[in-house]
Amino acid sequence: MSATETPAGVSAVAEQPTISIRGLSKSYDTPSGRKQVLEGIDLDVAPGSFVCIVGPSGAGKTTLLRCISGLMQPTEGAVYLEGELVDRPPAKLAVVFQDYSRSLMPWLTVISNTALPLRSQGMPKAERLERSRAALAAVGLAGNESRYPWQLSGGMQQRVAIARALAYQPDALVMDEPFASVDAQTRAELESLMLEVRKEFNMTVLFVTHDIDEAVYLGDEVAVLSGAPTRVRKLIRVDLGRDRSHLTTKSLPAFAKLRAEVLQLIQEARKEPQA
Amino acid sequence: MSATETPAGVSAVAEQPTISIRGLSKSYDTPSGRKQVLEGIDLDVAPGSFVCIVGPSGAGKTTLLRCISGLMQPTEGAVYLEGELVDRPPAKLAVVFQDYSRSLMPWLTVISNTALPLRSQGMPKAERLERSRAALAAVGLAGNESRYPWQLSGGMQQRVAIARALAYQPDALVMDEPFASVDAQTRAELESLMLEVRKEFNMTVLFVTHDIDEAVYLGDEVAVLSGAPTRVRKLIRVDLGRDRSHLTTKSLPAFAKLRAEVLQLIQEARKEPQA
Amino acid sequence: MDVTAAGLPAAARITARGVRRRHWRPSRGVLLALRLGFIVLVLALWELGVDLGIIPRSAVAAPSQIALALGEVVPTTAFWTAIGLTLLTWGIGLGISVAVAVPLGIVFGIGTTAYLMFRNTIDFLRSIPPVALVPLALLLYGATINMAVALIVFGSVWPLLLQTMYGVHQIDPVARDVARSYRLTARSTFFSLILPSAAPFIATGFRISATISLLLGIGAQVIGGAPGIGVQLNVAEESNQIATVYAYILVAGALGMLINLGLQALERKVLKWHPSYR
Amino acid sequence: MASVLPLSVQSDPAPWRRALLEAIVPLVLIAAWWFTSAGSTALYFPALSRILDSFVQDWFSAAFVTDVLPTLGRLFIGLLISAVLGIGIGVVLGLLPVLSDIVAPVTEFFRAIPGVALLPAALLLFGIGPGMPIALIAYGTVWPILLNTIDGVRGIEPGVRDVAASYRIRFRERLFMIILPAASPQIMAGLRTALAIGVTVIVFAEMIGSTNGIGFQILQAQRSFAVPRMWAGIVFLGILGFVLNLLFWALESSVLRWHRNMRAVNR
Amino acid sequence: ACSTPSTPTTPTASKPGAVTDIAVSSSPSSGNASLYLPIQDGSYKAAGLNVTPQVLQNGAQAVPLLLNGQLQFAASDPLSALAAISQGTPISIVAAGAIVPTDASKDPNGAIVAADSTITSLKGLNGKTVAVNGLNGFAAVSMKAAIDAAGGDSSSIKWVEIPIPQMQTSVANHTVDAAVTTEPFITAAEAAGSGVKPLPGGGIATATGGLPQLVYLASDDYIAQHKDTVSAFVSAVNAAAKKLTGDPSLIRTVAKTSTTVSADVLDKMTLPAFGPLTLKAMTKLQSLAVKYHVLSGPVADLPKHVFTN
Ligand SMILES: Nc1ncnc2c1ncn2[C@@H]1O[C@H](COP(=O)(O)OP(=O)(O)OP(=O)(O)O)[C@@H](O)[C@H]1O
Ligand SMILES: Nc1ncnc2c1ncn2[C@@H]1O[C@H](COP(=O)(O)OP(=O)(O)OP(=O)(O)O)[C@@H](O)[C@H]1O
Ligand SMILES: [Mg+2]
Ligand SMILES: [Mg+2]
Repeated sequence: MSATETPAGVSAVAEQPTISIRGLSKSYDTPSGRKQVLEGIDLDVAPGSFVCIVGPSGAGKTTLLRCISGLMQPTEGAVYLEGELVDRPPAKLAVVFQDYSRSLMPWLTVISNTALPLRSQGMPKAERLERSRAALAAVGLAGNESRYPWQLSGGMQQRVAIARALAYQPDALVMDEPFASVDAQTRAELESLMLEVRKEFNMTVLFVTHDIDEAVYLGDEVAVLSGAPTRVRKLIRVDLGRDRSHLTTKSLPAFAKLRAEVLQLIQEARKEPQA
Repeated sequence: MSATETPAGVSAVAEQPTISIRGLSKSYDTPSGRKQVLEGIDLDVAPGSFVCIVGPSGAGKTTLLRCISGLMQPTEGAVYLEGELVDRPPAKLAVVFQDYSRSLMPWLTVISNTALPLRSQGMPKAERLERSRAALAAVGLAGNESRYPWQLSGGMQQRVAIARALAYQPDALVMDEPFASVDAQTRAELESLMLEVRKEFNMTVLFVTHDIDEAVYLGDEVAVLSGAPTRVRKLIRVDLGRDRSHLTTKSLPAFAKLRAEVLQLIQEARKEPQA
Repeated sequence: MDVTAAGLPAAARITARGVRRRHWRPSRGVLLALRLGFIVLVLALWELGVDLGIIPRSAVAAPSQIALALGEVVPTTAFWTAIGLTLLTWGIGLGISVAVAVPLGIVFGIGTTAYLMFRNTIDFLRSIPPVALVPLALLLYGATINMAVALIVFGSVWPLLLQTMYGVHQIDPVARDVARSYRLTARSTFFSLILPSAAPFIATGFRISATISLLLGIGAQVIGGAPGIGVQLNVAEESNQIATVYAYILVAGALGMLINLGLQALERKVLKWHPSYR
Repeated sequence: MASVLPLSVQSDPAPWRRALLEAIVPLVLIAAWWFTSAGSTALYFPALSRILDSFVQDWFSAAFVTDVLPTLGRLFIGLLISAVLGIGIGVVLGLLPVLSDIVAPVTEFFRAIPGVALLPAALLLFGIGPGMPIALIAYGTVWPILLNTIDGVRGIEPGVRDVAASYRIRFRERLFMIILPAASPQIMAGLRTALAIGVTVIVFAEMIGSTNGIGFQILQAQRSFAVPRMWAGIVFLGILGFVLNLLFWALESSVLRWHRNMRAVNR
Repeated sequence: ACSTPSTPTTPTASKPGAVTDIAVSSSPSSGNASLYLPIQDGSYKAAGLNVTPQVLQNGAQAVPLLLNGQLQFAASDPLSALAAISQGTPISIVAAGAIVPTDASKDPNGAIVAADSTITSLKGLNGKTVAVNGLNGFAAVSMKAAIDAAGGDSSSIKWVEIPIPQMQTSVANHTVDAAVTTEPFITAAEAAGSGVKPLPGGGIATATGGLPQLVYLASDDYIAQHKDTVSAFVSAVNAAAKKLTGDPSLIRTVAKTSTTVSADVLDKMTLPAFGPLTLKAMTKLQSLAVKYHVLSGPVADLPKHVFTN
C-alpha cells in the first residue's frame, strides 16, 4: 500500500489500483432459466480511496460485492486485488454483510464474534481482546462485550458486524449497507468514524448505501449502477476534499449539486425496464 | 373502527384510541441481572392515525412493538387494542419485522409467503392470490411471485415482508424499520404507498424509523423516545395535513422546523447516560 | 399512574390478573414435583393393572414386587459390580462412537465427494443388525467387555454419524460466508462455525446413540454373556424369578433415564445460545 | 473451490462421475472381501462365493414370497406407524416444552428398556401374529424420529415463530406450512436413522412367535451353524437397507429441496 | 483370509500337583447339577481342576467361545451340538448332563395348556399352535416324536418359538394352544390361578427317554491337546451323575446354591435325571433329528465327535 497521499477523488491511474474490476458479468441459474444480473462492470478503486456504490434495490450491488470479495465466481470477467486475481476470499479484505444478523454467530458473545477473525490469525489473546474492545467502543457498544448477539437490538447487531471488520484492520473494506439499521445520530457518528479509520489506516473502502447524502458525504467517488442487467451507469468524482465534516461539507453548494446529480441518475435507473 | 374522519394529528380523546399503551415497562432477565429497557410508556394512537416512533438504536423500539403486538408480555402496564387487553397477538394487527430475512419462510415462494396469513384465514385461493399479487406489485415486486426469498436481494426480501402485511389488510399495522434496505427512490414510492393505503383502509399505523425526514413526512404524530431506560420523551404533533407529497410537503417551512425539532430531541436523547 | 382513558382499567390491576405467557416455565422445584408426580402416576397405573389382573402377573411383575426384589438385589456386591461394568462398557463404547462418528460426519457433511464415495457402504453397514454379529464378536473377543464394546460401536456410530452430517448441512450460508471471507483457519472454522452449527443435531444424535449404546451393551450381556447386568437378568430369568428380572429391567431403564436427563441438562448448558434454550 | 476449508457447497458432479464415485468404494470392498475370503475354511468367515451361492438360493427362490415379502410388509407398516407417531407426538411435545420436560423421565425410561423386557409385553398385546414384529419395529424406530421432531420443533427460528404468532396463523397452516417444514431437516435426519434401525430390528422382531421372515431365517441359520446362510441373510439386510435409503433419498430431496438449494446459493 | 483364532488363554499342561483353570458355560438350571456337584464336593479340586461356571443364554453362543479358547467346556442343547458338528464345526460332545428319564412319571419335561383347555392328550394337539423354546431344539424334536408315537401328527401342528418364561402367559391368554416347557415351570403351572395346567401325558419320555437333553462340548483342538484334563473333567461329571441318580435330596442341595429356584419349588418339582453319555443315545437322537429335518442327513463320523472314555 502506497504511503503517498493521493488527491481525493483523483483516480490514481499511474498507480496500481487496489481493486480492479474488469468486464465482470454474473448470472444466476434459476429453474426458470438464467438470470443475468451484472453485465460488463468495469471499475478501478485507487489505494486508500473511498468508493460508494448506489443503485436500485435488486440491481446487483450485493452480487458485485460478493464477486469482489471472492465469495462468488463471476460468470465472465475478473476482479483483481492489488494486482492479483481474486479467485478466493483474499486475506486482507474484510466484508460487512448486508444480512448482519445472520453474519454473527449466535453461540459467541459480542466480543468473541469481534475477535474471531483475529483469533483465527493466531493473535495473542490480550491483543485481540484489546483491539476488539476498542472497535466495539468506537461503534458505541462499550459495555456490551459479554452479551450475545440475540440479546442486542438490530442496530447494535449491525454495529457488532462493523466492529468485527474494523478490528480486523484490513487493507480493503467492503461494506454492504452497513448503517441501514442505526439511528440518524449514530449514523452520523459512524460516518465520521469511517472517515477517520480510512485516514488512519489508509484503507480502501467500497461502500454500498441507499442514502445519497451518505454516499456523497463519504465517497471520493460515487458509482451509480443502472437497473438490471446492471452496469456502472456513471462514476461521479466527489471533489469535496478529504477533510469533511457534517456541518460544513453538507452545506457546501457542491454537495447539493452532487447530491442532486446522483438522485437524478438513480431515478433514471429505476425507470429503465427491469429484466 | 370509526368511519368519521379524525383531523390529522389530533388525538381523538373523545373517541376510543385504537392502540392504548398504559404505564408499560419491560425488563429483560440476563445472567448479569435485570435490564430495564422500557419504563412507564404511555401512548394513545387514535383510529386511523399514523404514529412514527424514533429513538436511539437500542432504545427499545422493537421491544415496544413486540409488546404492542402481543408477542411479548410487558413486565408492568398493559396495551389495549380497540379497548381490549392485548395478552396475545391480536387478529387484526399485522407486523413487519425488523429482521425481515428471518421472518420469511425459506421453504415458501414469495407469493406463498405473502398469501400465508390469508390462507390461514380460509380465504379462497383465487382471492388470496389476487390480493397477494396486487400487494407484491404495489411494492414493486411483480414478476417475482414464484421465486424463493433466498433468491432475492435484501431490499426485495424486505418488500416481500411489507407486501405480506399489506395483503393482510389489518386494522392496525406495526412496522419496524420497514424501508431500511431499499434505495432512496423506492423508499419514496413506498412512503407514498403507505399514505395511500392508510387512507384507503383507514388503517392505524405504528411506524418505527431512523429516518427523521421519513418520520415527519409520514406521521400524524412522532413519538421521540429517550435513551434507556426508555420513556416517551416527547410526542410531537405533525400538523401538515393529511394530503402530503414529497415535493410540496418536504419544502414547507413547518416541515423543516419539525425535522429540526426531532433531530434535536434525538441528539439529546443519545447524550443521556445509558443504563 | 391511573390514566384510565376511555374507561380502561388501571394497568396495575391488569398485570395482577396475570396475562397468558407465551412459554410458561415452571421453576425447578415445581418441575421436579411434576416429574415425580408423573412417575408416581405411571407406577400407580402399573401397580393397579397388575393387581386387578389386567396385566398377567406371570408376564409382568407389579412395582411393589419389583421393589421387594430390588431390596434383595441392591445390597449385593454382584449388583453393584454388574452396574459398574455395564456403565464402563457403555462409556467406552459411546466414547469410541463419538470419536469416530463426529469427525466422519463432519467430513461427509462438508464434502460432496467424500459423501458420495461412502454413502452406499454406510447405508449397507448400518442396516446390519448387531445382534446377528454376536457370534463373530464372541469369536473375536470372547464374552468380554471388549465384545460388548465392539457391538455398541457398530450399532451406535451410525445415528451419530448421520445426525452430524445433517447438522453440518444446517450451517447458515451467511455465517459460512463470514468464515470464508475472514479466512478463518480450518481450526477456527471447525470450532467456531461447523461444530456449533451442527451441535443441536449432534446433541439429538448423542442422546439417541447413548440409549442405543446402553441397549446394545445389555443386549451383548444377555445374548453373548459379557459381564454386566444382562447376565444377572439371565440368571433370574432362567429360574423364573419375574420380579428379579423386572428389578434388573427397572435398573436398566433407570440408568437410561439418568444418563439422558444428565445429557439434557448438559445440552441446556452447552446450547444455551440456541432458540430452544434461550 | 479453494477456500481454507471446502465450506462452499460443492456442485453436484456429472452423472457419470457421480456413478463412478458411488461405485468405487463398494467395488473395492467387495473385491477385497472376495479375495481375502477365497478358499477360507474358517467356520465363521466362509468364502464370499459360498455366501453368494447361499444368497441366491435362499432369497431368490420360493423364500422371496414366504420370507422376504412378509418381512418387507412388516418393516413398511412398522416404519409408517413410527413415523406417524414419532412426528405426531414429537410436534405436540416440541410445542409444549413443559409437558415434554414433565414426561421426559418416563419416556427416557421406556426408551432404555432392554428388548427382552418388551417381548413379554408385546407377546401379551399382540400374540404371535404379524402384529408383534410390526409393533417391535415401530417401538425400535420411533425414538430417533420422536427426539428429532421434538428438538426440531423446539429449535424453530424465533423470527418464523413470531410471524406465525402475530399473523395468528391457525393450527393447520402453522403445522403444515411452518412447523413441519421448519423442522423438516431434523425430522428427515431422524427418519433416515430410523430406517436403518428398522432393518436391524427385523432380526429381533422376528425372533419370537414368527414362523417366517428374513430375521427368522437369519436366526435359524445362526443357531444351526449354517454360517453361509447367516451371512447371506446379513448381506441381504445390508442391501435392503441400501435400497431403502435410495428410495428415502428421493423423498428427502423433494421435501428438502428448498433447503438444499438455499445452501447451494452463492457457490 | 480370516482364520479362527485359537488362542488358549488358560494354562495348558496339567502338571501333577498343578491346578488347571477351566471355564464352563452353563445355565443355572437343575439340569446342570452334575456340573455343579463336583465343585461343591471338591472332586474337581481333587482332580486338579478349578472349574468356573459362566452363565450363557444359549449353547449356540458358546461355540465361538469354545473355538477361541475362552471356554473349555460348554453346556449345550444336544441337537444344537449335532447341527454344529454336521456343519463341520471342530467341536465334540464330551459328557451328558441331564437325561430324559425313561419313566414317564419322573419326566421334568412336558406340555402345558390353558386351564380351560379341552385338549386332554398329545393327540389333541393336532392342528393346534404349540410353542417351543427353540424350533430345532431338543424339546421340540422330542415332543414331535412323542406326539407321533402317541398317534398324533406333529406335522399338522404350527410350531412357534417363545422363550420358556413367557410360555405360561401365552398359553393362559390363548396366544398359543400349548407350550413345551420344563421344570420349574410345570410345577408353577400346577398352582391354582396360574391360568394353565400341565397336559396329562404330555411328557417326552416315551419318545426320547434315556437320551441326553443337555450335553457338554469341547473343541477338538482342546481335546487333542489336553486329553488328561478332558478325561478328568468328564470323569468328575460322570461320577457326579452317578451320585445324583436316585438321590433327589442331593440334587436339591446342589440346586439350592447353583440356581435361584426357591426351596419350596425345589421340594415340589420333578427333578432331572442324570446318566452317562453313550454313542447309542446320540445316534438315536441323530436319526430323530434327520427325521424332523433338523439335520439334512446323518453326521459324518459321528463317533469321532462323541467322547467316550
Ligand atoms: N441465489 C440467487 N438466485 C437467483 N437470483 C438471485 C440470487 N441472488 C440474487 N439474485 C437476484 O439478483 C439480483 C441482484 O441481487 P442483489 O442481492 O445483488 O441486489 P442488491 O443490489 O444488493 O439489492 P438490495 O439493495 O435490495 O440489497 C436480484 O434481482 C436478485 O433477485
Ligand atoms: N433477549 C434479550 N435479552 C436481553 N436484552 C435484550 C434482549 N432483546 C433486546 N435486549 C436489549 O433491549 C434493548 C432494546 O432493544 P430493542 O431491540 O428493543 O432496541 P431498538 O430500539 O429496536 O433498537 P434498534 O433501532 O437498534 O433496532 C437493547 O439494549 C437490547 O440489548
Ligand atoms: Mg444487497
Ligand atoms: Mg429494533
